Amino acid sequence: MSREEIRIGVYVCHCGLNIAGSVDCEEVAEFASTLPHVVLARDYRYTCSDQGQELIKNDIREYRLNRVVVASCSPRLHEPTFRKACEEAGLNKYLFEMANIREQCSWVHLHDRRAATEKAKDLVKMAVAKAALLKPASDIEVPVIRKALVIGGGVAGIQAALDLADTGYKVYLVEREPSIGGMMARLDKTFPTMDCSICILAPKMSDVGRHPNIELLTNSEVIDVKGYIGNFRVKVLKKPRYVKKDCSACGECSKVCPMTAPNEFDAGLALRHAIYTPFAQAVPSTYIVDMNLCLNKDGVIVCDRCIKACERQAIDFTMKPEAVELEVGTIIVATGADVFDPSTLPQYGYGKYPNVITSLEFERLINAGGPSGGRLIRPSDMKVPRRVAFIQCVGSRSNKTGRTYCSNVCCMNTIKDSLLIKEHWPETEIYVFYVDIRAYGKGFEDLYKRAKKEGVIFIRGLPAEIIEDKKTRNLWLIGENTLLKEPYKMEFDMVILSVGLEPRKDSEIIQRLLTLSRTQDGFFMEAHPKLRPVDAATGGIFFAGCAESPKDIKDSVTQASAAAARAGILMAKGKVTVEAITPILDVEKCKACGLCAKVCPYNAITLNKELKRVEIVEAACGGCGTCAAECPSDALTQNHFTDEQIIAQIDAVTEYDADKKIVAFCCNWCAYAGADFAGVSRMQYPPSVRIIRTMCSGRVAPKFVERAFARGAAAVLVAGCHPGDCHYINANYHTQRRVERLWKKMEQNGLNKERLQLLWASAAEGERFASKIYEMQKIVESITPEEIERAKKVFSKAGGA
Amino acid sequence: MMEAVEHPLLKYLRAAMIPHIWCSGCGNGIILNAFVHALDELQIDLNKLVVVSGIGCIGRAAGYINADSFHTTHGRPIAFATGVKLAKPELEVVVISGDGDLFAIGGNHFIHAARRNIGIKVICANNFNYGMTGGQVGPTTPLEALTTTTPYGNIEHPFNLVHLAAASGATYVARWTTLHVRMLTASIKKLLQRKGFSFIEVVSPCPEIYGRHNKMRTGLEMMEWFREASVIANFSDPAKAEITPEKIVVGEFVDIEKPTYEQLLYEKMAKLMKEESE
Amino acid sequence: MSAGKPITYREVLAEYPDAEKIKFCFECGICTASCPMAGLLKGEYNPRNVLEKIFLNVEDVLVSDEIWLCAWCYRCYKRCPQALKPPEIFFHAKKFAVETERKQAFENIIQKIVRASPLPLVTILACFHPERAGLGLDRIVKEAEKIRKELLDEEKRAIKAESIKGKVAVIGSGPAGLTVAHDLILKGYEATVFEAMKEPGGMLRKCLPAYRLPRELLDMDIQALKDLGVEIETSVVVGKDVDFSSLRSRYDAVFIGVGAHKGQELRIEGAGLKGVVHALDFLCMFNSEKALNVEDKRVAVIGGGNVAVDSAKTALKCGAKEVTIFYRRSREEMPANPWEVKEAEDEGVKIEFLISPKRILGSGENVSAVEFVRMKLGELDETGRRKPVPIEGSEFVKDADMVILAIGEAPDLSFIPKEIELNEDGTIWVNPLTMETTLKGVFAGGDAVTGPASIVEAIYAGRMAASSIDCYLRSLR
Amino acid sequence: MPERLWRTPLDVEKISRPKAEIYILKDQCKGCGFCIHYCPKKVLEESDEINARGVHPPRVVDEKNCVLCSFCTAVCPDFAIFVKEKQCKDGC
Repeated sequence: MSREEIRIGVYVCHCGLNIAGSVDCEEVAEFASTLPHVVLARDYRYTCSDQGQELIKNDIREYRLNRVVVASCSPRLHEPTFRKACEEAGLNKYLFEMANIREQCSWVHLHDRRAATEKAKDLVKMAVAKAALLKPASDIEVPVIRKALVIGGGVAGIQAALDLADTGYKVYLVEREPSIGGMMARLDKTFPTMDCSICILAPKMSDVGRHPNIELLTNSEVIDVKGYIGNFRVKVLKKPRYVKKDCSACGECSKVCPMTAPNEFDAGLALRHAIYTPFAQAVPSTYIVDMNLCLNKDGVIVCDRCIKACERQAIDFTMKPEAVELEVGTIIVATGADVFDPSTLPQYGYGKYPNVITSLEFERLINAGGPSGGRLIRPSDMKVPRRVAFIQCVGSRSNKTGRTYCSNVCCMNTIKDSLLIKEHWPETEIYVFYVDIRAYGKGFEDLYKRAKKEGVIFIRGLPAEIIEDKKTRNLWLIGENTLLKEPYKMEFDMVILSVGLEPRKDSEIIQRLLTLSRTQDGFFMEAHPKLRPVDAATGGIFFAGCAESPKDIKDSVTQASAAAARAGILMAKGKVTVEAITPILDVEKCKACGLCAKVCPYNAITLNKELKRVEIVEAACGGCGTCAAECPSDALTQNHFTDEQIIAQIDAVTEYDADKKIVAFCCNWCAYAGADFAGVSRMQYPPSVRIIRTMCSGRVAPKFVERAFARGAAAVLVAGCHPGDCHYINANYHTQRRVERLWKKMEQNGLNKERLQLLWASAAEGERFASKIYEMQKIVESITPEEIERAKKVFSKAGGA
Repeated sequence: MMEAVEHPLLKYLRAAMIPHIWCSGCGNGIILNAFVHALDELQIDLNKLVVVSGIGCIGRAAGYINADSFHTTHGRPIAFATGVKLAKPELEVVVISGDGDLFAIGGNHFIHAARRNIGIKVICANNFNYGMTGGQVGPTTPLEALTTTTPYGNIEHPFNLVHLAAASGATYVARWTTLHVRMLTASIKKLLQRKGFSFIEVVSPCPEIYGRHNKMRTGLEMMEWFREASVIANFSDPAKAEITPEKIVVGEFVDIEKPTYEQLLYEKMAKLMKEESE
Repeated sequence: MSAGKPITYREVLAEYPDAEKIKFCFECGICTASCPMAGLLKGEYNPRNVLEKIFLNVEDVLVSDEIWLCAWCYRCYKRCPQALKPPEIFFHAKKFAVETERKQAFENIIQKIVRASPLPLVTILACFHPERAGLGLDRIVKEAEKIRKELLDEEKRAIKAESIKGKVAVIGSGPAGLTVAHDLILKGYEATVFEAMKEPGGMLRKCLPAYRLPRELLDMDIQALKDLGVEIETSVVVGKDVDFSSLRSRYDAVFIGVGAHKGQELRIEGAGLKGVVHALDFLCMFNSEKALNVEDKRVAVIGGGNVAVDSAKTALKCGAKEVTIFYRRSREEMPANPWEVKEAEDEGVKIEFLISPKRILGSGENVSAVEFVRMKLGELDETGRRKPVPIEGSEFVKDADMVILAIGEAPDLSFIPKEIELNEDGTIWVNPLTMETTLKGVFAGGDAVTGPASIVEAIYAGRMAASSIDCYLRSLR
Repeated sequence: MPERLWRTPLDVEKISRPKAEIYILKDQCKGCGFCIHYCPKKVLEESDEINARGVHPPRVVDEKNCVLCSFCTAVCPDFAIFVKEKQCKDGC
C-alpha cells in the first residue's frame, strides 16, 4: 500500500444554499484540485443524496481513487453515509475523510463570504493532508449482551421495559421509589381523552410485575456503571424494604403501626404509617418500612407491633442494603422530571396560604382514591370552592427561576382540570390566568374549546401577587389583563398554581455514571434533535420520557417505544462494531516505562513487568488516545488519529498566515459537538479558528501544541468535556495536566501564556464555544510579530518544525 | 402515670420472691423478662414446664419462675434436666444458667447433651466472667479483658459458645444481647416450640463485676456497647461469630430438625419390648 | 443618526448590558400590575406596553412621556419572571432621547407627576430623577412649582363648591398619610393628621438625607397641602397623648400610616456596645443636625437595603475614614436600588458581599471590631432569594469604631387594638381592594402595611385608601 | 418524590394513634435507666424523688407522646414498668 500512488478525490458540497450561501464552493473545489495527490475535485449540490453518492462511487472506479475527501457537514452527521458509499465502491472506509465546512464554517460566518471561503479552503487542505496519510483498517466487532436495563419506572420506563420484554429480551427495571408508576400514577385523569390515569396505567404496572422477562428492582438505585455499548456492567443498590416477598398486602401491619407521616404520594395531604404501601395499585404490592420514621433503628427492634400483626411473618428488620451487579447490553434512561416548588415565588404565597395549591395537589384532591375522596376542597375549611383560579407558567418560561423552557404539559393539564371541576360542580366559576395557551397536540384544541364552551374564562396576564384575606382565607389576585390593558383585582376561594416540570435535582448522578450531556435547561441531551432523538451521544444508551424534556403521557410512551426499538435493534444484531481507533504499539521504540498503562481509563493497557513490555486489550479500549499522547518515546500512536496525520493537519493550517489563526483541538463528544451546536444555532464567531477533531482532548499531545506554535500559529485552543463529564471516564484530567505544564513552559520562556487556552464546553454549550473564540480573537489581534517569532524559536527547539 | 397496679406478667413469677436480688443494670432480669414474655405469648401451661438452673447469679431464675424448678449443683443442670426429660418426655424442660456453670465445670454435659440431641432447651446468660464469686476469669472472658484474676489482661482464648453448640450438634442455635430483647423473646418462643436440643446464648451486661474492670461502669454503658458493636448475621457461619470489643455477631445460626434422643430411646425400647414379648 | 434608517432598540440600549433580554418579555403584565405609578396614573402609564414599544417602535417611545414616569421603585424587577429591569431600560431610553435632542413635552410630564402626587417636589427629587438623564433640575423644579400653583387654585375652587361630609383622622404625616388627607379634602371631607414628631413629613424628614431632599422643598410641598386645608397636629403621639379608641369615636374613619420606624434588633453578642447604632437613628441624628461622631472613624454598615446605602453615604459625607457595607447575600439579591449602590461605590463606599456579622467585639464598652463569617448561597428560600449559609471556619475579624445596623425596619404598632390583625412580619394586614384593616372603619397603608418600600408606593396606597374611605363613608349615609 | 410536604394532612384527625397509660412500680425500680434511654419517643425521664431502694425511678414526661411500643416493659430487668392501651370511655 505504501508504495501505491495516492489518488485523492475531493467533493465540495453546496448543501443547497446552506454552504453555498456563504462559501464559494466552485472556488474551493478549484483550490482543492491544486493540492498534492488530488486527482479530482468537484463541487456538488447535495453530495449526500443518492446521486451524489453514486457520483463518488463511479469516480472511485473510474479514476482509481484510493482516498476520498468530502467537504460538507459535520462528520458527526454524515461520516457513516459516505463511509458506506466508499465501501460499496470497494474502498476501505477508513480511507475516507471529511471537512466540516457547514456547521463549523458557512453557518458560523454567514456574513463574511470571503473569510468563509478562505476558511473552507483551509479545512479542505487539512482534510486532504490527513487523507494522504490514512491507512485502511477494519472495525473491531464486540458482542452485545442481550439484556437491557431501564432506569426509572414511570410510564416511560414501564412502556420501554414491556416493549423490550415482549420482544424477548431480559429487562431489568430499576426504580428508586417503593413502587413503579411514577408521576402518572398520581394523576386523576389524562388529557385530552379524560381517561382515568391509574385505570389505564395499573394493568401495565401489573404486566411489568408479572412479566417473566422483567426483573423489577424497586427501592433501588444505580450506583455504578462500567463498560461500553453492548457490554455494560451496572451496579444497583437494592435498599431493604424490611418486608419479604411473602407479604400478602393485607395491611394489618399498617393498622397497628404507631408512627405516621405525610404521604408523599398524596403530596402530603394524607397520612401514612411507617410501614405502608404508597398507593392501592402499587407494584410490587409488598409493603415497605420507612426507616426514617420507624422506631426500630440500628437493628434494634424497639417496637414489634407490626411483626406480631403479620400472619405470614414477612417482616424482617435485619434486611440490609445489597449491591447487585447486572450485565446489560443497552440502557434506557427514563428517570423522569421533578415538579417546580412554587414556595420560591413568595408573591404567590405557596406554603403560607393554605388555599393556594399546586396542580399536583389538585390531582390528589380531585382523585376519588385521594385524601378527600374526590371532593375538591379548600384545605383551610374543607369547603368546596365556588370561585377557582388557575395560574399558568409557574416556574416555566422564566429567566428568574432558571427554568426558561415551556413545560409542555401545564396548559392542557389546567384545561383538563378546569373541565373536571365543571363536571363535578358545574356552577363553579373558573378563571385561567395565562400568557400563552399551548394546545398543540391531537385533540388538544377541541378540549380547549370545550373548556371555553363550558364557561371557563381565560384571562391573559399573570397575577403579580396573591394576597390572602385574613378573615375568609380567600385569595385576592392582582394583575393586569394585558389584552384589555386593564388592571384586575379578583377574589377567589382557591388558587391552583400550574407548576412546571424541572430536571431531576440529582440528574448529575446519572449524567456522571453514564457520561451523558445535558442541555442548558438541565434535561438530558439527545445525539441529534431530529435524526436520533432518543439516542444518547454515548453508544447503547437511550432516553424515554421527561428525562429528556418535559412531555405528556402520550409523548413519553411514544418515546419509550422508540427507545425500546432502538435498543432492540442493537440487541437483535447481537454485535456492534467498534471503530478501529485503538492504539498501535511500536515494540522497537517502547521502553516499557508503563506511563500509558497509568493513564488508560479502561485498564486496557497493562505493563508486563517480567517480559518488560506493555500489552493492549483492544476490546477493552475506549479509543481516547490518551496513551498515545502520554508516551514519551513515540512508541504508541492512535489508529486513524496518528501523530503524522494530526501533524499534517497542523502543518496545513499553519502553511500561510499562521499568525492570524487559532489552531483548535476539539474532542469529538463535547467541544467538537458544541462547535457543531453553535453552527446549528447559527451563532456567529470570528473565522480565524481551524478545528482539528480528536476523539478526546486527552489525545492532544504537548508536541501538537508545540508544533503549532513552532510554525507560528497565533493561538492554540484545547477543548474538551467538563471535568467529570469526560466521555472517556477521566482522560481529560490528563489534558488539564498537560496544558498546565505547557503554560509553565511558556511562562518560563517569557511567552504570553494566554495564547494557549483550555476550554471545557459540553455539546450543548455552543454559546460558550463561540464566546471563547471571540475572546481568543482579541488575543490573536494583540499578538506582536516578535512574540510569534519568540514562540517559534522556543518551540522549534522542542517540537521541531 | 398510674401506680399500684399489678404487673401483667407477675402471674408467671413467684410474687413473694420479687423484686429479685440482681444488681441494677444486670441483664439477668431482662432474660427472665424475655422468658416470661415468651411464656405469656405462647400461653405455656406452667404445669408442663420445668426450669432447671445451676450455680451462679442467673441460677436464681429457677426460683423466680412460678413453675416446678430445680436449683441444682454446680455445673450439673443439664444432667438433671436430662434425667427429667427422659423420665417425663412430655414435660418442657428448660435450663437457664450461666456461662461459667454450663461451659466450665458443666462443659462436658453440654456438648454431650447436644451430641445426643436430648430434647432440652438451654438458655445461657453470658456475662463474660464468674460474677457471683467476685469476677474471676471464666471460659468466655474475652482476650485481654480485665478480671479480678487477670489484672494484667486475660491470655486465655475464650469459647465461642454458638460455634461450640453448633459443632456439638444442637438443632437450634442463636445468640442475642439483652438489648435485642424482641429478637430474644422471638427466639425463646421458637426454642420452646422445638423438639430437639436447642441453645440460646444471651450476651448480658454485668456492670458491677465485669463492667467495672473494663471501663463500663453501668448497665447502660454495656448496653450501648452492645448497640454499637452488634451485627446481625442470621445463618452465617457460627465459626465466624466473634465477640470482640468492636464486634458482637448476633443472630440465629442453626435451625435444623433431627430425631431426639428420648424419641429414639422410647422407640428403641418399644421395639425391644415388642421383640421380647414376641 | 443616519437619516431614513429607523433606529432600533439596540442603538438606544447600547450601554445596557441585557438589552437583548427585552425580546423575552412575554407580556404577562406582572410589571404593570406591580407598578404604583401605573396605579396612580391609571391608563396613562403602562410599563409593559412601554417595554414592548421600545422593542417594536422605539422612535415613538423616545418622544413620549411614558419613559419619564418611572419612579425607580424596582417593584417590577423584583417580580418580573424574566428578571428584566424596566427602570434601567427606561433610563437608557431617557438618556438617549436627551442626548439626541428628541423633543420632550416636559410640561406634560410634570403635569402628570404633579397630578399624580400630592408631594410633587419630593417625588421628583427622591423618585423620578429626571436629572439623571441629563436634564437641569432647577428648570424641572420651577416648572413643577408653576404647574402645582395652577393646580392648587383649581383644586381650591373645587373644594369650596362642596360641603363637609365627614371627619377622618390620619395617623402619621408621611407620604401615605399626607396623600390620604389631601385626597379626602378634595372629596369634601375634613382630615386631621396626627404626627408624633415635631414637624410633619415622617420618614421623608426623619431619614431621607438632606442632600437627597433639601428640606425647603419638602416644606414647600407640605405648605401647599396646608394651604389646601389639611390640618396637621404635630407632637401628638397616638396611644400616649391621644387614645386610639377616642380617635375612632371622634372621627368617622381612621387611617393608619405610621410607616416602619422600628429598627430590627441584631441578636448577636456585643449588639449593646457603644458605637452600635440603628441606621434610622443615625440618619435621624444627621437630619436633625446632631453630632454623629464619625470623623476619622471606620464604619461598618450591616445590611443591603436603601437605608444601608443611605447611611453609608451619609457616614462618608460626614467625614468617616472608611465606610464598608457588609451584606450577607450577593449583589444580585441586594434590595437597594442598583444605581444608588453604584453611586455609593463611586463615592468611595466599599461593599462586601456574602458576609454576615457573628459578634461585635469591644474594648471596654466601645466597639472595636466585628467578627464576620463568610456566607455562601444555598437553595432558594421562601422570599424567593437564595438563602445565605455560613461557611464554617471562614470567620475573620475586622476593626471598626462604629457599627450601623440597617437590617430592616418594622412598624411600631403598640397603640393599635388587637382586633387589627397583623401579618407575620409585624406589618398591618389590609384588604388589598379597600385598604381596610380587619377593624371596620380603620384603614392603613404605606410602609406600615408593606414594610419598607418607596415613596411612590406609599402615595399610591394613600390614594387607594382615600377613595375607599370615601366609598365607606358614603355607604354609611 | 422530592416535593416539600408542608401541609397538615387532611386526615390528621381521623387517624387516631393509640393512647397509652404508663404504669411505673416505683419501688421496684433499681434505676438502671434502660427504659429512659431506649424509649424511642423520649417519654420518660429520671425523676428527682428517691424510692425505697434509694434510686431515682423514671417519671413520665408526656404520656401523649407514647406510641405503645412497650419496649420499656420488655427491657426492664425488674418488672417495674408496663404500658397499657387506654380504654376509651366517654369523654376520652
